[in-house]
Amino acid sequence: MDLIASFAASFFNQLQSPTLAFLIGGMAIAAAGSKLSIPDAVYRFIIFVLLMSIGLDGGMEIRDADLAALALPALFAILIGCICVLLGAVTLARLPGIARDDALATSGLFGAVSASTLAAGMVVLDEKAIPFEAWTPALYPFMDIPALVLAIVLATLHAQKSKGADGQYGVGQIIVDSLRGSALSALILGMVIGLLAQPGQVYEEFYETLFRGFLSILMLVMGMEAWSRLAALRRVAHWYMLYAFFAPIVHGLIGFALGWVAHEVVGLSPGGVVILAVISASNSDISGPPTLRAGIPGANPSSYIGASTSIGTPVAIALCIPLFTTLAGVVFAQ
Amino acid sequence: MDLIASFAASFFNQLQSPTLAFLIGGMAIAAAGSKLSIPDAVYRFIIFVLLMSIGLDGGMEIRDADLAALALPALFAILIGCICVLLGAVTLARLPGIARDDALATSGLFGAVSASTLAAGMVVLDEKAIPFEAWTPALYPFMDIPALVLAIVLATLHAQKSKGADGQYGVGQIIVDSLRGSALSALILGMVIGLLAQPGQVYEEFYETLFRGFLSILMLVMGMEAWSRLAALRRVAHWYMLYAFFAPIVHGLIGFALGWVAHEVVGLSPGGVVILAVISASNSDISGPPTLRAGIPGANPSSYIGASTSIGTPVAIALCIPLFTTLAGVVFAQ
Amino acid sequence: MDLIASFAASFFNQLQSPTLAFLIGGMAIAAAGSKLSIPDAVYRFIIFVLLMSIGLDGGMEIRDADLAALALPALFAILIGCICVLLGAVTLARLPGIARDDALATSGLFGAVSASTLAAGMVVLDEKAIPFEAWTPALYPFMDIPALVLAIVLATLHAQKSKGADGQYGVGQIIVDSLRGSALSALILGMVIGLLAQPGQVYEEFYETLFRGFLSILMLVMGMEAWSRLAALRRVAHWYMLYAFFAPIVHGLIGFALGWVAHEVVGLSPGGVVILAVISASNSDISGPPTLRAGIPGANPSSYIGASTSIGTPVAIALCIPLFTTLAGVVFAQ
Amino acid sequence: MFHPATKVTIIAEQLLQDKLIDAIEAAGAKGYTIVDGSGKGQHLTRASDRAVIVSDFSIIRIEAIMADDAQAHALATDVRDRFFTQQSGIVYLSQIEIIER
Amino acid sequence: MFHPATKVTIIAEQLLQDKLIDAIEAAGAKGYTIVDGSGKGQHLTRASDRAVIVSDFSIIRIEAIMADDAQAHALATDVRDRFFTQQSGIVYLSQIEIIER
Amino acid sequence: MFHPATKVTIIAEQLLQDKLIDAIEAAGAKGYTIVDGSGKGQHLTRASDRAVIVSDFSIIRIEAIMADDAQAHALATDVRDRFFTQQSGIVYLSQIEIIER
Ligand SMILES: Nc1ncnc2c1ncn2[C@@H]1O[C@H](COP(=O)(O)O)[C@@H](O)[C@H]1O
Ligand SMILES: Nc1ncnc2c1ncn2[C@@H]1O[C@H](COP(=O)(O)O)[C@@H](O)[C@H]1O
Ligand SMILES: Nc1ncnc2c1ncn2[C@@H]1O[C@H](COP(=O)(O)O)[C@@H](O)[C@H]1O
Ligand code: NA
Ligand code: NA
Ligand code: NA
Repeated sequence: MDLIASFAASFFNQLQSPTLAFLIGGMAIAAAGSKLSIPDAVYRFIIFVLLMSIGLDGGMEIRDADLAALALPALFAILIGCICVLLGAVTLARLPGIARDDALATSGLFGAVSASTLAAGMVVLDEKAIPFEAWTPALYPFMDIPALVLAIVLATLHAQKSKGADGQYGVGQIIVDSLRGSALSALILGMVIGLLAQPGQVYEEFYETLFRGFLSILMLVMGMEAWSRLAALRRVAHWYMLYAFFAPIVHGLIGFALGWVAHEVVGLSPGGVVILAVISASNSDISGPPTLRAGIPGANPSSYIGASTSIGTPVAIALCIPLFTTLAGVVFAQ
Repeated sequence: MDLIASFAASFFNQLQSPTLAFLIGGMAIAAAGSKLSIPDAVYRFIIFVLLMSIGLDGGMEIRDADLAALALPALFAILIGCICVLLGAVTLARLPGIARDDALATSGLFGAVSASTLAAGMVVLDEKAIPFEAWTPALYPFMDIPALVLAIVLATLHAQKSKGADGQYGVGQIIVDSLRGSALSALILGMVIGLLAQPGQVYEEFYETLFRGFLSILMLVMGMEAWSRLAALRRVAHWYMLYAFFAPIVHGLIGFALGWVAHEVVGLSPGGVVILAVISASNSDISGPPTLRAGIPGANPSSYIGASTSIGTPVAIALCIPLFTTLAGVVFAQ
Repeated sequence: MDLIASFAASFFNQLQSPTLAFLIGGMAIAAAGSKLSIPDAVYRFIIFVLLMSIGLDGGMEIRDADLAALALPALFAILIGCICVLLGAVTLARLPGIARDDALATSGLFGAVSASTLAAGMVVLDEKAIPFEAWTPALYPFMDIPALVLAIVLATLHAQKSKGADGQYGVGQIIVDSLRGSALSALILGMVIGLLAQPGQVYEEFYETLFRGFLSILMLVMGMEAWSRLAALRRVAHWYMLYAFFAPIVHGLIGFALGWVAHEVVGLSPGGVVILAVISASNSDISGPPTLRAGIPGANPSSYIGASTSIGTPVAIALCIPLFTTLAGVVFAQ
Repeated sequence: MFHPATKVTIIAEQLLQDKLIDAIEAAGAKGYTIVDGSGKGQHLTRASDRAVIVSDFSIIRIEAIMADDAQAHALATDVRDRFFTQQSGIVYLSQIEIIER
Repeated sequence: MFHPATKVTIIAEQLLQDKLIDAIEAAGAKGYTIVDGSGKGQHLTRASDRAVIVSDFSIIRIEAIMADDAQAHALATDVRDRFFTQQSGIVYLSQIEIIER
Repeated sequence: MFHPATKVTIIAEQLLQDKLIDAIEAAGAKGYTIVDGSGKGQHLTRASDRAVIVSDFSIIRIEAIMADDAQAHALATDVRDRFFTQQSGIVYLSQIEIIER
């Protein structure tokens, strides 16, 4: 009861958060048929700056982070990525009128991670002055890659015909491709530079300064895309909508639970737990799709991209972030 | 005499204003045949940031603005928009060798509003530390839309053949299209977010920080475009040049006069009066043309776009802004 | 010995410099086959902002710089530009299996100046808190243009067939074309605005704020390009690699020597000497190639662009900047 | 395996894009490809990727491959009649050979 | 001086670009030209220059002019067989006249 | 209503753009359409929209539709002779059917 009240409060409070306001604003103007659009070049630059910024910060922090504390959450991240995909494989894939390939691709996407949701989560925690380990974003690849790998492997095992013209699309190849994707390379490059060089000044002067602003614009883009893809989604089975709505919440709760364990065992901070939950709730919007496209050519992109951008991402950002911030407040209050 | 001296002084002083320097610089390098160019994607992003910034600021202010004070200026804005178009219809349209459609489209453009001129005016007032109500940019649509609507309606009434293949282009449609234009949607979205969410931090950290710099680059683009369109303009009747030179001044004076009334009646600040005058003097460069193109397909864009970008905008920025700032100094000194 | 130790120290220290870290990072991810890429529009915007920023700063400084002190370095810059080209003409061009046109184009490129290397040098000096005259970047055109002109003239004299379809490509034309190039126009426009207007505020608020960040991204691009062009370079004579490696060092030493003279005669600051040396060591990456392409159509771009972007620029930034900063420390310590 | 087909290429201003796509789909084309561009004709000259204040006037080039030559001609005529009598744009047809999937 | 030649035009998703280029060079084409675009077909609809979350699915249009008509047909068949049975994309041929350099 | 016409397509480096346009207009074309691209030929390989240090070498594709086939051939020959003997670029012709406005 109390939780519900406090959740309601926190949620309403969220609506005041600019981060979310821009997301909703994007949907609104897209729904209104506005011709406003953010140039693709700018969008790609924004993604780069956000991930480079997260990477630099994380890299500088990892220097004096105790790696033991990092190990368990990383292990959990891998676990979560796989569990989410398996969950999809035994639920969505079993539903009537759902092609197995499509279901596996969708599960892979929802098991993987979204950079934009991660960034949004970090800013919201900042807004609420909830501290978290700056290395938590480093968990991204540990969850993202296993999810994509598992989904593709399942699809390939199941159907021989799924083997693209490019013959076997091996596990190694999948991992390499994910790491080569623009999102992960920017994140990792940032971490390495943060770890080895002294980018402190350029980070504060430039990357940190632009972070919130760029995120606000990214949220706008996400909102516009979400709406404009709904049309495509309507054409596919309604099960996708249901899955896209509930998967982030369930995945997030799993993440939160394991995060809580990490809190008890290695003292992961409450903020860190929220980040882990948010990462789990998020679904890949940049790196995932092309990897899945190449790995499961038989799957129809309209289904998994539509489900993810139109419903999954908005739910992860607008619903899950406030949900888990509130949960943390309740759980870690004692 | 004194006024002239002080105007001369203020004008020379303006030449020192970076805002103007970039505009002239843009013309200069275009005239020199420089290959320098601002990528279109960047230009569109700059426009977005400027209008979002103006909108956010305005929205946050409107919260505690007294709406009564807003009503009269808004009414005046509508009036001015219509008067300007009618003025054009009885002057430019009557001139020898001027196609009525072209004349109406041009009047519509000069009755409408330019976001860049508005932004330039705001920065110049800042430079001179002249305060103004942050909601004044909200007057933009109140002047812009009526002007475009009236121009198109006049053209449609006058000539049946003007009815585009798309049949009747109704008033409602025109209004909707204007609001859907990238410029107005960004402005309005910004206002709504500013009104409902708390974007204060992201506004100060990001939008406000970039404002002047982006404006300087926008001025550069305006200057380059102004020069590069002169060629096209030369091919059309010289009357356009005359109109494009005097219209902004006349429209601005009308705006200033009604602004003065608003000052007396509802206490619009001197800075607010200047903004109203600058808006009136400005001519639409982003939202207007496409709307007119669709609404008056018979009109030749070279004439109205040339007149506006090559002469109208430079005059509005380089001549009218200093003129009305000085005027305000003189008029509101007493 | 001591020098070597201190150089080694300074060089290792450099590796800590974010500027360099981003350059190497760029090479690394390109080598790793990352799909990360900076949109071209953003890249062009970054170049613009960097050069405009350098120009504005320089222009504001020149106001109260004593022009006599400027004259000698400018003269030296012209000298260096020509010497470098002649050096190339008597070395590279004489080597077996090297087409004279290719050799001259390459010499021209290495005699000319790189905006990115210049910017990197300025930031590194800032990082090390070594002051330098803000007008030193004004030496850029004085070295850049003569080098390009001389290279093209030599090529044209030598081979009648080199005369492009566009007939004689006169010296005047070459100079005009260089000045019209996007890099030089931005620099010069910035200087003029800095000299005549008062862009102080927009400079500090915007251009200076973005400088380091944009440079870091530019370094990334340079690194990625360097690697991706290596392939093309491998196909041309290996002499180019040797030349591309040693030319920057030799050119830089010439620049340093003449800079030292300027220090003795007109009191050019040690920082200014380093800038002169860095400019000399740099090789043109933006303005030069198109001019050379038009001026020496017979030359094969793969050779000169490859040599410059893949080896010349990295050597100039990663090797020469620390080298000359250290040298300055040693030489001007006494 | 290879079939003759007709390619309809429409070059017009961006602000007509949606209407042209409707026309193409109405005419029974199974798909279309759009590329952005710039150009010059009887009317305006358009800049390409340098900042243009009025991007809606920039040029798009749409090509639609149609199996039925008559339908293709009908599409061309329809587009011409409805748009290019008044507004900027051209349409032309070319004979190609398509390979069935 | 003018020779007949065959132009192979391939429209596909960006993520196939490298593989398609290999196929083109393997088929013996001396060169190719790529333009970015957007479009619609049996599968996805793609946005063009407005921000698209998944740019790898955006469309590219590759044209390769080949002197040998048989090679051109072979290329088209090869590309169709290896890619477009499963993935998005089309390929078509047109007869052109090229001027030797 | 439909007339045969010849389309001249020129693919070259951006830095030739102005000269090529002059040649096209001199040859009597009523208009032209340009799209940016990338490509590979005997000379350089060009990247497309990723940052390229030297954008002047990037590729443009110009097409000009001409009513008079002889003029079109003349244009192709002229362009070839004046530019493509030395510099990067190709030009080809195709027969199309244009609808009069
Ligand atoms: N003869 C032509 N060849 C190629 N493209 C043309 C031609 N005429 C017109 N266009 C294209 O069609 C657009 C509109 O032409 P117009 O309606 O004549 O202004 C121009 O901007 C060009 O891109
Ligand atoms: N009939 C067509 N005409 C022109 N382009 C087409 C056509 N069909 C498909 N395309 C292009 O090929 C891409 C992939 O088509 P599809 O594999 O059918 O989804 C589409 O996005 C279009 O760009
Ligand atoms: N066979 C070809 N097919 C299509 N485009 C070509 C061909 N050869 C050359 N090109 C284009 O023409 C440009 C210049 O070619 P080149 O002069 O051979 O380097 C290349 O970058 C390609 O874009
Ligand atoms: Na997930
Ligand atoms: Na107006
Ligand atoms: Na040099």
